[in-house]
Amino acid sequence: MAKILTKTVAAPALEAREEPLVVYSRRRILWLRTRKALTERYFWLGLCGVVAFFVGWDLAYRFELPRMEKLESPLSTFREFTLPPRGAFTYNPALESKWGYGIWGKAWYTDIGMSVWRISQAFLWSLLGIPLGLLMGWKRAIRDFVFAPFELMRPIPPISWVPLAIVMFPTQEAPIVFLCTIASFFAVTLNTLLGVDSIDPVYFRAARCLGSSEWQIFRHVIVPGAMPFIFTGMLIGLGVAWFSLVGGEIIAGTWGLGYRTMDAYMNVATPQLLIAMFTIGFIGMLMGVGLRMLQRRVLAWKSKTGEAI
Amino acid sequence: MPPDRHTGRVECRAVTKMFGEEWARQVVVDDASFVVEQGQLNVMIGPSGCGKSTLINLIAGYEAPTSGEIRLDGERIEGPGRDRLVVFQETALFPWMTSLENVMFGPEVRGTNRREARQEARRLLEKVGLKGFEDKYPSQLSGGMQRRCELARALINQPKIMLMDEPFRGLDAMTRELMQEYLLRLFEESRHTVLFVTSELEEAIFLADRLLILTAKPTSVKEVLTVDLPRPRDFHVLTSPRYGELKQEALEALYEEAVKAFAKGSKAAYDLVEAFGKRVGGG
Amino acid sequence: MRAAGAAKWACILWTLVCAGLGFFRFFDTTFPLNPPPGVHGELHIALQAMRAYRFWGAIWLAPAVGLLVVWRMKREVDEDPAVLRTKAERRRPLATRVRKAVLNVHTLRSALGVLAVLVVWQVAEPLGIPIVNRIPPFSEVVVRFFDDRGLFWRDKYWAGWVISLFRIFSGFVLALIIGVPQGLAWGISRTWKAASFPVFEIFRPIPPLAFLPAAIYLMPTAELSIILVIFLGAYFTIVLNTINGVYNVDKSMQRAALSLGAKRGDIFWKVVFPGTLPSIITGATVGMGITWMVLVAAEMIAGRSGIGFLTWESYTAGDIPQVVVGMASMGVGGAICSAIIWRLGNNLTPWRRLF
Amino acid sequence: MTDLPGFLATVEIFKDLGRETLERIAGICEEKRFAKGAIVYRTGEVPDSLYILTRGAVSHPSLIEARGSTDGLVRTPGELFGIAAVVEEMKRRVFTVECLEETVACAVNGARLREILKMDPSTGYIVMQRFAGLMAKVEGFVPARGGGLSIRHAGKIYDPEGVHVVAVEDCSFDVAPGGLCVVVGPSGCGKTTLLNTIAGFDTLTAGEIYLDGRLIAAPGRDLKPGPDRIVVFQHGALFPWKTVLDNITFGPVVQRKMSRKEAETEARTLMVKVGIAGIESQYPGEISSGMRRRVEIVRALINDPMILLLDEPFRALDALTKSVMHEYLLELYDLSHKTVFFITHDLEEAIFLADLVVVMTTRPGRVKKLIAVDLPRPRTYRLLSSKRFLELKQETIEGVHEEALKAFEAGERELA
Repeated sequence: MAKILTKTVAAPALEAREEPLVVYSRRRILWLRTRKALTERYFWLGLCGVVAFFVGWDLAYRFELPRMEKLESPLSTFREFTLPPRGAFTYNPALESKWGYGIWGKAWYTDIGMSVWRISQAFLWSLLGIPLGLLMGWKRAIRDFVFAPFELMRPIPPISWVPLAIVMFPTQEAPIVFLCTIASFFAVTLNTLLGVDSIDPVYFRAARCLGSSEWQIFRHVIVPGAMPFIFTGMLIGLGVAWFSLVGGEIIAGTWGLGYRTMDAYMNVATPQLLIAMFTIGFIGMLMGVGLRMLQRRVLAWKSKTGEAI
Repeated sequence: MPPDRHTGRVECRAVTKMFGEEWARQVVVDDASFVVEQGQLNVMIGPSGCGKSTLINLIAGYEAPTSGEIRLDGERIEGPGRDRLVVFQETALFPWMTSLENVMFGPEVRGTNRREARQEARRLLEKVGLKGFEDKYPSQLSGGMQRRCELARALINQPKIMLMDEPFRGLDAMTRELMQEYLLRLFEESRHTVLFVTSELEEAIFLADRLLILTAKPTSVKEVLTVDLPRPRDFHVLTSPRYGELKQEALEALYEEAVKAFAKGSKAAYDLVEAFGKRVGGG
Repeated sequence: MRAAGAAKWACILWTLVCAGLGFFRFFDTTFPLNPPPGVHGELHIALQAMRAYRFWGAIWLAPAVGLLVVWRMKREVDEDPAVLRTKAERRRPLATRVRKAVLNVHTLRSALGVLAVLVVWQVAEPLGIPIVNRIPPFSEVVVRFFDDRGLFWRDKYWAGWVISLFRIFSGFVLALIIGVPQGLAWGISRTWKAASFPVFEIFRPIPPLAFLPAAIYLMPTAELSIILVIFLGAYFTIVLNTINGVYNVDKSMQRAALSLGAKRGDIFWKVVFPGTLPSIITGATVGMGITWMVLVAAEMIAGRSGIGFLTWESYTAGDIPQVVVGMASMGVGGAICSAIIWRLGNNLTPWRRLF
Repeated sequence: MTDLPGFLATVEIFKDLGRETLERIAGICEEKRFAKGAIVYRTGEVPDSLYILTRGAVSHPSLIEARGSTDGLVRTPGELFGIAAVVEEMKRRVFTVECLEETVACAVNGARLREILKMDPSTGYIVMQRFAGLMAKVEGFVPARGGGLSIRHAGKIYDPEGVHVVAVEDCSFDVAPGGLCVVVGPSGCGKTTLLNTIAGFDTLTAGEIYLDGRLIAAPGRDLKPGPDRIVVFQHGALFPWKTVLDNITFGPVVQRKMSRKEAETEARTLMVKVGIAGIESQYPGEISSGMRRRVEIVRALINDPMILLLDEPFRALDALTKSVMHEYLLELYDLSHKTVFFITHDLEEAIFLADLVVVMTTRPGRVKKLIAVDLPRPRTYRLLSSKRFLELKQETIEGVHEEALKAFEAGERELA
């Protein structure tokens, strides 16, 4: 910066940042931000929207609207979820859950454990799709060979693999894990391939210009360039894996949240059914959030420049 | 048919505009008061990222000023309206309509019958030199042609004032020169009031009758330069000595603003300060 | 251009008429409030549906093809470079064009790839590749499909197709009819979105299949519960994509329309809606993919007929090659439906194809 | 060797050195024998000792092949080679030395020779000057400035059987080694196509292009783009996922010419020299567009290419940053003496930068006019208002304007 002429105006240093009018401490900003969010109309509107939905559901159950007799009200479901089973603390019949399927019972935790264990196994297996996608994007020959069979098998709905999976794998767990892997494998591979295609050809030319061999182009341009799409692929893969996990467990599973919904349907335990449904939704979302945080750390070059990931 | 002579005068009095919550309040326009003369080509220039576009949005009526007022021919400006034509930085043609439909959008929305609107649209497209490109989608046109189609679309409403926010930014050098000449022809023929925003100094002086130099963020009008180059102008005027003097004068004013903007840490101003430092200092 | 336009609209109208009559002939038997009980109930409906569609299909075919040919021939094409290229190519004799398209190295390689997979599948049993050898070889599957007792000659199979397509069609159209306006409404008015979007958010991450038991409770007939689950499958995707579409409509376009004097109504119909159309179409295509996934499971569990149920039925009967046939036909079905939606969408947005 | 100091005195460069300095030099002299065809040192390897030929003959094989003749390249007894050991800047001009026949040379360690010469205040420095003069002489007939580009009737047709778009037609001109050539033309006049064929991204359908006599582009000959001709792209091609330092060191590391540590130190020195120090650890997304453009040019220069190809690099920048980049490019050009092939839309920029301006017509791109710009170098911005510059501008503006109008009417869009 020394070259800048010190004419009438002295050239200030590079780091001077623009300060807002009044400087607030970090904690104060946090408080102001929450206060603003709370006083905003939209927050309350959303809240009463949700409350209205559940109250409506409860009233429908109470007034025996047609077809609602089996669908218990959310209140009793919540009660089931939070209250301990019979005999855990007190013997007061009012303070106990009929099926004990909730925070206190063991069943809920084992179901979550089984489902998450199957999903993570399947997710790891489906990560095989990333190298396959990258190779297909890299070499036209590999792409020609692999893409046609891949495209033929992709539209087959994952859950139609259930009978075949049961036949193929002798054990109890393997068919379900295979099912989820198949589902997310196709999503991950396709998105990685799209990621490689989305890389601007200018970067390939620049790399080749700088004298890099084919393998170095793969390592330095294709892999980092396709990263954003690989993460979207993983996210979609996760969603579809959950999707087919439920299907697989309903038909072929013993433990797990999907099985629980079907089992609850069999012996008409609606609270159990609803608890299982909402837990599936919640855990699915949690895993998605976790993946996004990982993405923000890995793609530092994208998040730093403020572009939407 | 050009609008009658005395309309198209914009007056801004102590206009300020603030964004964001009070803990991260950002003042973008700070008590800017200036007058856009009617029948003249006024050009606004300032260091990039100094809130020029916000000023244009305020005049176009997309955003209301936090305080102060803007008057067009006496009445306050409430919302966007037909009497103020706006041309944006990136083309705002509707990609799903052909160029003819784009130009007919104005009259159609006003309710004139389609046959009359179609004739008028064809006449205007011919005037801007897009004959034979009527049923092409904007994506099939080149940069210059998209700009001309957008101009035609706005002119069909006979606006009182034309607001142009760096319309030739994305074009390459030659198309830009041709479009500048084209705009001058259009202006000299119909004498609309034009408010043109740019960050290129050569373009500003080449087009302007009055040059408004803006300060760094928060923006206000720092200086008004009258450009007395002869009309009708063509690219030969670029090599005249008077042009050089005007350019030097504007450059001095702009330099102080660029340094202030740079002190506030704007990336774009960094290049400007270094560029100018090298020029005046090193030269 | 006139003849082409007339031919196009005549073809569309004719198709709608035939589909309507076919549907109407079949409709009164589809949703009796209390369907005949047991397996034959739904199968009986499916068989009637199949016969109705076959009859009206035959009547529809000849004139529709004629009109289509007229439309393609008469269509004037503007001299856009992309079209120029196709016109230039069309000048070359058909044989070379076909030879160039089919015999080029890429298609040969992909054919080789598919062949390799088939060979591995076929040879897996004798060679004893650990997992794959449990799958019946390709030849056995094909034979099972085309031999005299095979599905190809059975009415059950084609009726299964019709009832499955009917469920997909009704579930998907319902999702479109409710989802798109919902997405647009949420995209435009923030208050409406603030009020009802959280409820939507609660149910969005739940896989539609988890709704199946609840749907069976809620809906009177098993048929409707399947359609509800299919509806949910497509609904979430379509709504989300529509909302993204509304948000991605370029702000400067809305402002340009405003300064051209457009009122709120014009802005919606002439700027916001066409702007969101591309993302609605992508949402619909993805939604169609998901509906096929849901259909399979729903039929396996709740349905009595349809391709999914056929697959499950042949599994319970221990006939694995027929299971593979069911899977393959579902794959083909899914692919065809997605392709149809994608092509329909592209026709609706001609400007998108050009750059 | 009997009277070594005596022999040294006869060597032309040590002519009037003092007796005792000669003895000291003779003290550190050791005799070396080389068989026929032996290689004394190779290109790029910096010799650590100076060789004074006593018997036999030595030559530079690679230079002979490049220049096609051996005049002035064969060393006879009494002459020197391995001057790089003594003179610092000669490092990059080192070429393989091969013995044509049985030779004997006495080797003097360069560094110790310099100390001895420094100890002798009076004539020591004169000898050093002679060494520098010898370097300039050597540079004279050693073609230090490679990168001469000659384009013979180049033609390019896209999709010959299909739409048959003729992008470039029969275009031929020469760029002197170390010259700066700028191609000017409206959009769609085939200048990017020309650049792509030189860089090796596209194949030519007619004519040939030579770089330093070597054929680099011809129909049907798909040459790989190499580090000897590096392109700086229009919208910038810095890898957004690598930091600035990794971007710059990408070339040498990937070609395995330098280790990572070496490349980083070289990159840092080059960045300091060029004035963009301090942004090593930032990502390209975080720095201003002018700065990005500079990093990209440094990334090209670190690989020491024969020719630098610039595809409208300053188009996306605003006017004042563009003027900075012009001066900056000229500084780098004087510093590195690389041949530069520059394409642009802006006529003023072309005349200001170039030694040779090539004006192209709209599609099909033909050479409309060749203008040799004889403005003095180094060029400063005051040149823009000088009389000669305006004359040159007047001369070309009609032609270019006419082409631009034609393109403007036909709605030409960038094809390549």
